[in-house]
Amino acid sequence: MNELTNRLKVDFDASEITERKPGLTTLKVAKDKAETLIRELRDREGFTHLNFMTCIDYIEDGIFTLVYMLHNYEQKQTLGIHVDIGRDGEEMVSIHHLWAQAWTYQRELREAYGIRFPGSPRLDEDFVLEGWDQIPPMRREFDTQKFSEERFGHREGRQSEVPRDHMKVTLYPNRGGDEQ
Amino acid sequence: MIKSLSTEDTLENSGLSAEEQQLFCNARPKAYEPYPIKAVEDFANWARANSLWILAFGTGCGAIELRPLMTARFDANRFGVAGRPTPRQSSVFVIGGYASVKTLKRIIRSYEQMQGPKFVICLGICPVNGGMYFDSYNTINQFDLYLPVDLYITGCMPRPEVLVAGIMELQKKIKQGRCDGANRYVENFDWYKANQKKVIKNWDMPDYNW
Amino acid sequence: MIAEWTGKIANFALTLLIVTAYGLFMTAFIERIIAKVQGRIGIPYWQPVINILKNFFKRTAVSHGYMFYLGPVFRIAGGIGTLAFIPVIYGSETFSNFSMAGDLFLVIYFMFFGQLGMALGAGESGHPYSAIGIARGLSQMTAYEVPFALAVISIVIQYDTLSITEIVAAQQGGWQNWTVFTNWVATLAAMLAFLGMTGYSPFDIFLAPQEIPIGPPTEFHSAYLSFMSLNRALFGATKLVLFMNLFFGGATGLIELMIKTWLIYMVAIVVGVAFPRFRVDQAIRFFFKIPTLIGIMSIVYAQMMLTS
Amino acid sequence: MVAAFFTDVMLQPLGIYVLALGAGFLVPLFDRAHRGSAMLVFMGSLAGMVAIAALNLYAIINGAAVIDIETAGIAPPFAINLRFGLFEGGVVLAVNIAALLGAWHYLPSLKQHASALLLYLILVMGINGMVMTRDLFNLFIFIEITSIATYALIGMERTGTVLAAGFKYIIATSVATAFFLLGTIFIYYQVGTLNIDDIISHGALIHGPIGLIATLFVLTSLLIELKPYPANGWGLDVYETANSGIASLISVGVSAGVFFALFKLLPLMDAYLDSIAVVAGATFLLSNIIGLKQHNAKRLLGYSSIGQMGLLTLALVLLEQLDAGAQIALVVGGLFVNHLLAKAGLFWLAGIVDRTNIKDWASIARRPELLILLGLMFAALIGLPPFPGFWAKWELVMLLGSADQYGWILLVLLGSLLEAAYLFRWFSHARKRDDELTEHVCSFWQPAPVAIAAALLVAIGFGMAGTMDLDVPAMFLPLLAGFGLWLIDGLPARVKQLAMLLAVAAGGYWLTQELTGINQLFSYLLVAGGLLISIATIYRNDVRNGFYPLLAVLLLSLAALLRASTTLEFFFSWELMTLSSYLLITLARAGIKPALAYLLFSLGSAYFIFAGFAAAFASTGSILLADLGNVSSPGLVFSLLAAGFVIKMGGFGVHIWLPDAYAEADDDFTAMLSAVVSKAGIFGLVIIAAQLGIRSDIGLDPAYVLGWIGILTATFGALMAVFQEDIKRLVAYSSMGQLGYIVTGVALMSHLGWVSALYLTVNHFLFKGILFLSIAGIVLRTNERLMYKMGGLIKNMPVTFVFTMIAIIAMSGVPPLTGFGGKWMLFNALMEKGWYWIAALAFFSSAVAFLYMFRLLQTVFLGQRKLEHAKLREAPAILLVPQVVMIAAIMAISAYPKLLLDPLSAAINPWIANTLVWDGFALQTHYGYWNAPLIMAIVGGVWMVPLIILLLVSLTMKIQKVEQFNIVYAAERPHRPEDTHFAYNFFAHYDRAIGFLVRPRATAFWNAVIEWSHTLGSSLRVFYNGNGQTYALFILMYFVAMVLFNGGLGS
Repeated sequence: MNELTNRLKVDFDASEITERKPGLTTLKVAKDKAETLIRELRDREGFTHLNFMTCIDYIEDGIFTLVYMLHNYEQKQTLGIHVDIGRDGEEMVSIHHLWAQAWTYQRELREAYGIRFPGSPRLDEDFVLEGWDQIPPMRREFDTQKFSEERFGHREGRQSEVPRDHMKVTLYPNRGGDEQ
Repeated sequence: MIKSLSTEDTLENSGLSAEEQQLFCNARPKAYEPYPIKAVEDFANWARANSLWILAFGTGCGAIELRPLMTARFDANRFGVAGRPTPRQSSVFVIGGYASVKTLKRIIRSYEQMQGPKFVICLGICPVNGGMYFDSYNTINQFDLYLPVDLYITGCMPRPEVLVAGIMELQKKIKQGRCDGANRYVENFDWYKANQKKVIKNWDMPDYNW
Repeated sequence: MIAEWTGKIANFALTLLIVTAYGLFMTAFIERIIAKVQGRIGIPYWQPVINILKNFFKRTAVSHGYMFYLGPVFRIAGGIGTLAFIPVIYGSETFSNFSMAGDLFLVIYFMFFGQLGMALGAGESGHPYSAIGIARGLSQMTAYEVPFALAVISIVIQYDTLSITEIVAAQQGGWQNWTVFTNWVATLAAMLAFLGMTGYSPFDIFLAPQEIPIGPPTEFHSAYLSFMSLNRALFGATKLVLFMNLFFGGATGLIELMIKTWLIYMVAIVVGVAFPRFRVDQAIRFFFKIPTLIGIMSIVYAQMMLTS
Repeated sequence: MVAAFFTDVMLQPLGIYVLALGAGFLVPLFDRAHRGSAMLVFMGSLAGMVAIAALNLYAIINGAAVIDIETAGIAPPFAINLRFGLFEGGVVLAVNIAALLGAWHYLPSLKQHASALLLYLILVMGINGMVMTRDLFNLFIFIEITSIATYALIGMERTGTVLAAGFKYIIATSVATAFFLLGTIFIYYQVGTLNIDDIISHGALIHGPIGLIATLFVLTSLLIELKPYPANGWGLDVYETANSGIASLISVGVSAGVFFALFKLLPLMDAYLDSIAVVAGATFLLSNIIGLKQHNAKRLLGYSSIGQMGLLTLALVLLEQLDAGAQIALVVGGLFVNHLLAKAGLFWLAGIVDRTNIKDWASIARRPELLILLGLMFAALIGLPPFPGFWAKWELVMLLGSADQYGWILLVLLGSLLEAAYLFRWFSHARKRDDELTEHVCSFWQPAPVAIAAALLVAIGFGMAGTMDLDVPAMFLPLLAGFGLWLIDGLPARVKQLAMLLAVAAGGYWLTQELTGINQLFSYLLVAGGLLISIATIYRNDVRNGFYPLLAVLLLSLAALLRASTTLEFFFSWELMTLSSYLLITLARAGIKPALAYLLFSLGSAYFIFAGFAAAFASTGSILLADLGNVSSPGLVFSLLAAGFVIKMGGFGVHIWLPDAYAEADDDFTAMLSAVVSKAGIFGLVIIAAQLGIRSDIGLDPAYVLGWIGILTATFGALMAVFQEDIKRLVAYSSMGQLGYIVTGVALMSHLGWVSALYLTVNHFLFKGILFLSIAGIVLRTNERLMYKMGGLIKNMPVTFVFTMIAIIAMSGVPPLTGFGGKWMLFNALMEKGWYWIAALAFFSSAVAFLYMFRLLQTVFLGQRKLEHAKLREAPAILLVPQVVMIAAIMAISAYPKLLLDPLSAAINPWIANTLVWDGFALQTHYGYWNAPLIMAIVGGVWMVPLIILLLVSLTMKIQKVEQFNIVYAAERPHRPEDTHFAYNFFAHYDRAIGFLVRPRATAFWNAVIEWSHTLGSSLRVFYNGNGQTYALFILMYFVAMVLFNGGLGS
């Protein structure tokens, strides 16, 4: 694995190579090298399986981190590729030509975060949110509770507790006030 | 008897293109009166109560609680409960917990395709007040805004025993002639429709799914 | 003349009532047996009746057109008519129905009457699943008709008649005269065809509750469905009576009728609970192989019987 | 003096020579003065020749003595010795008429050179000489004159290929005439005279090797001139390249001369008749096989021409062997005139149209007059009625049959079929409307010679009919009616329709009024039924050129068929029916190709029937249909005739023409084809079954085979119908399947079997008529034939739906409608006969039938309606009217079948004793019983009671009428009718299970037959390498082969 990551470091300027646990390594790569890197991993290094694709919203840094999770069955290794893209309408290269199922993930990412993958099939079709008329809901500037109350209403008599506080009161009354 | 429509009975079906409007029926639903003879109505209600056909449409996590109902342990067949794969023939709709907006649209369509008298059981807390999904962007909080509910079984998740108890409760209610959800829906049709359309933004069905 | 026919009609109404009730009862009875096998209690005995009543008590319905409306009428007319042409109990004037109108051939062809009308009704509903279900059902029907036809020809050769009454008469005088013992080959072929005819597993693909919600009747509900449920009970019992008459010596009394038909029905049930479902093309191929072969043998067997 | 010269010389046969030579002398003179006057002289002299020949022939027919002429008072060979008898007169007249008309056609080219006019005259004179001369040496001279004149005429057109062809021609004919001269010398050496009559009377003097060589020289020479296969490449090249005027004269004139020379010398050739027959037969068959591969119009005509000459020679030789006497004149004369006029006309047409490749003949698709002429000529060549060829072939085959020459019959019929294949393929090309091709332009008068030839053909055909044992007015009524209607074809559609209906009604009534028994039954079905269905044709009011006349011909020829009392009348009407239905199919947009297959199979069927009649005639010496039963070999006759009728009905294995023809014909005509025309085959089958199957102890075998063929037809027809997407093809296959039951019913040869067959026939007429007329309405409204493109039409066409449904129930055999009775009787009859396996298959196929019946109703009327069909209207009332009548008939027969069964039984009783036992309303058989009125009542009752209950229950409910998308759709909504309508590949699973049974094997087989015959054709062409030397070598080798074949020098 080290051998591979070292090579990736040289060839693709991969950075932040971290072994999270045995068999799971993550690394970060620049956006313009990501597709080549993934293709290389799939075709040459035996990472034939795309576990999933997802996205993390770092609103503070103004970036989305896309995560491509690849798996090598022979070595039982999982490799997470992190790619940073800008939050504001930046596009990403589609990988549906590498794994046909990727278009589903990309469609979902388009719906939930507003990231566009030019060329990805059926990208603009509704996935879960039929007729969605707000900003993409997984972006952190979207206030779900406010939206929920406005649109779905609030049943009178319902009380919401903060789970941590509520547990302190109901489950562990003796330890009330313990700051640790 | 088969009736032809007069214009005031019709719905706009504005969610449909002009081309599609001719493909869907645009009649308003109509309420039905009880049979004029009380004995007949009581007998009919007894029959209805003892032949509850549940629509085989698992709408949320609670759908998993419906399966054991038919097994040897609970054997809901004893109470005349059976599953039915088509809404045309079903009389009971069990809402299995949370309902996302996308599912709600299908629930409404299926409910409207069931023939009256028809009954709705809400399973779990989510249809009541949103439950743990109270702040979700995609899950409704109060199911009775959208469809008339005859019986709530709360809990997260209620076990099959409770479901059996709920069914027996429903039977009791039916026999008493108090399950008139279908008529309530018809009578407050515009209110229900407005609520439904408030959350379902891509309304591409007819206003009433005959 | 009028009195005679009124009497006949009254007698037939009585037979119809008994056979329908028996069919409904047996449906429940079999359901309960299956439930017992699965360790359950099962439905109450009157559950099929309640279901039918419940559907009659529905207050709303939709109609897709006049053929849709008439479909169930055709269906149950097929069932009643089929029964009308079969003598139910041997030697009983009351239960001989209108069997003087036609013979076995009439009965076999009249079975299609209801199926055709029903298929047209289901077709007008516009539901693709209905059409798929019918396409499958009809295909399967052509397949099981082959061993059945061969078996029928075999017993027609054997008894030298097409009249059901005479076929039953020829089997009187002891169990050893029953077709099942005198011409077991034909009976075997016919019973294999019977499996397909009842529509139980492994030949229930045309109803296919999971894949194409219950096939042809998908759109039927309310009173339409009541008619069809009634017919299912009636027609099922009628087919049993026919098989009993042709292969199992007929019946001289109601009790004998019930025992025999129940036993015949159990064949389908036992096979049904034990075997998974065939795909349609598999079912067709099945019927064209072993059962057809047995059917062919049955004719040879009957001819040998004649010459010996 | 002048007058005396005129009567003594000019009006005598010799006047022909005088005219030719005189005109030959005058034409250049006049040409110098004025070109037009030269033409006048030229044409005048040709007309004069015709007139002389006609006058003399007329005189001879009226009993004048045969004219013998010896010129200049000196005995031959130094002078010309001529004879003008009956045969000579006929041939001379025909040749001169052809020459005159040919000159008319050829005139534009002839005008170029005065010498061409001269040559033409000399050529004609030469031919006349060849015919009339009675001197062997003179014959040689005339042959040389014609050869040289022909060569010179060919050479008038100075293009490379023409000159090459002409050169090959002169080489070949020189060699041939050299043979002739040698032969003449040897004969003179042995006999000492050159007078043919003397030679013949001293035939015994020709003996030994020299005699053999001498006769073979003469014979080979004449045969070579007739262009036998394979030594005929030189002739073909000339046909292909020469001007159509000269080619026509070579084909008909020169060949006629040579042929007549052969006829004259035939008494010398007694020993070689067999080899001549072989040569001629081979030439006929092989030329026609090679013709299959040919696309060059004139070369194709060349093949046909050579083939026809082969047939003529064959007929002459065979009949000579049989000592047929007077019939030789009829057969050979008929064939000769037929070939002469038709072939000449075709060559002229080829000249007018001037398209080398027959595929380019589409340019005349919009010229009906040219098309009609082309079709008439083709029909004449094939020997279809009423042309002379028909009568001649009939006599020929009958004579051959009576001499047990079945091999030759086979050869003649096979060759004719092959000829029909390529000629009508050509016709198909010409019929095909191709907008890209430029339309052919020709003046109005240009086709006139062809038209005159056609008129002469018809007239002679009519004249020949008079000599046959035939009910001429009845047989020609269809043609007359058709001709009359054709004359008013320019009137508005409504008038034409009315006129057609009146003509058919009146003519049909007149033709069939006196019929009894089975014929009467069929007359109701075919004439009254045909009339009923033709009412539906009113639904179209477009021009439909030719449709109504042809329909009248078809229906009236069916009526005439029923009336036929002799096999000749039967065959005449049968061929007329075939031809008219073929032409009717070609009228449809895409009908041309399937029509060709239809025609070929129909002709094949006709030829089987023909052969069967010949075999019957051979046995009984009578052509009365009523005497069919007396034949001594009933098995053979029955098999041949049954094969013919089964092909016509689309039996198993020979059905491939049926679906295409039914599908592509006009929609209303398909109804006619299926409901009415197919019944002609059943009629024939019933007739022969009645005559042969019952009367003579035919043995079970052919009938049993027929029973199997019938049931296999039923089974596979049903199976194939299941997998069709095209509605008309589906019903076409269904039609095939239903006819299969009828064949089986007839094959049973029992009373019940026949009753069931006739009952099913009536039933088939009723439901197929309804179905195809319904389909006509559907296709009219939707403009679609593919079922998956329709759907949900019950909303728009409820009446059509109900009618179709009733028709389908009547077809399916579900009680209480008519189909059940037929199935029940058939099943009972099968069981009584002990045909258990057939009974089982009948059961199976009627179950399979449910599949396609349901599919038809489901995919067209039920399911989802397409958006574009939302506004469709019900089928036009005029289409529904005949259906109402037929529905009423179905209902009446269903409720009270005795209505139909009694007449059926009465019609059958004369043949087989009645076995129908009636017990009140119930029909009883050995096995079972069937009480139709009671069944109807019970079914009505059990249907009405639930309906009333449902109506009552409906009162307690609110029932909403919904639209097509209001369906349960797994909680989704349908988006398009197209993807919600389950229709395409409806029985995919069935196909997966037993589809292997219905892969198109028969089609593959027939395609292979086509492939083989084309390959054979091209391999037989190997001799034609275009090299003159090779051709000359072939001629020499041909002679050698003839010598060796006839015993060689040693004998």
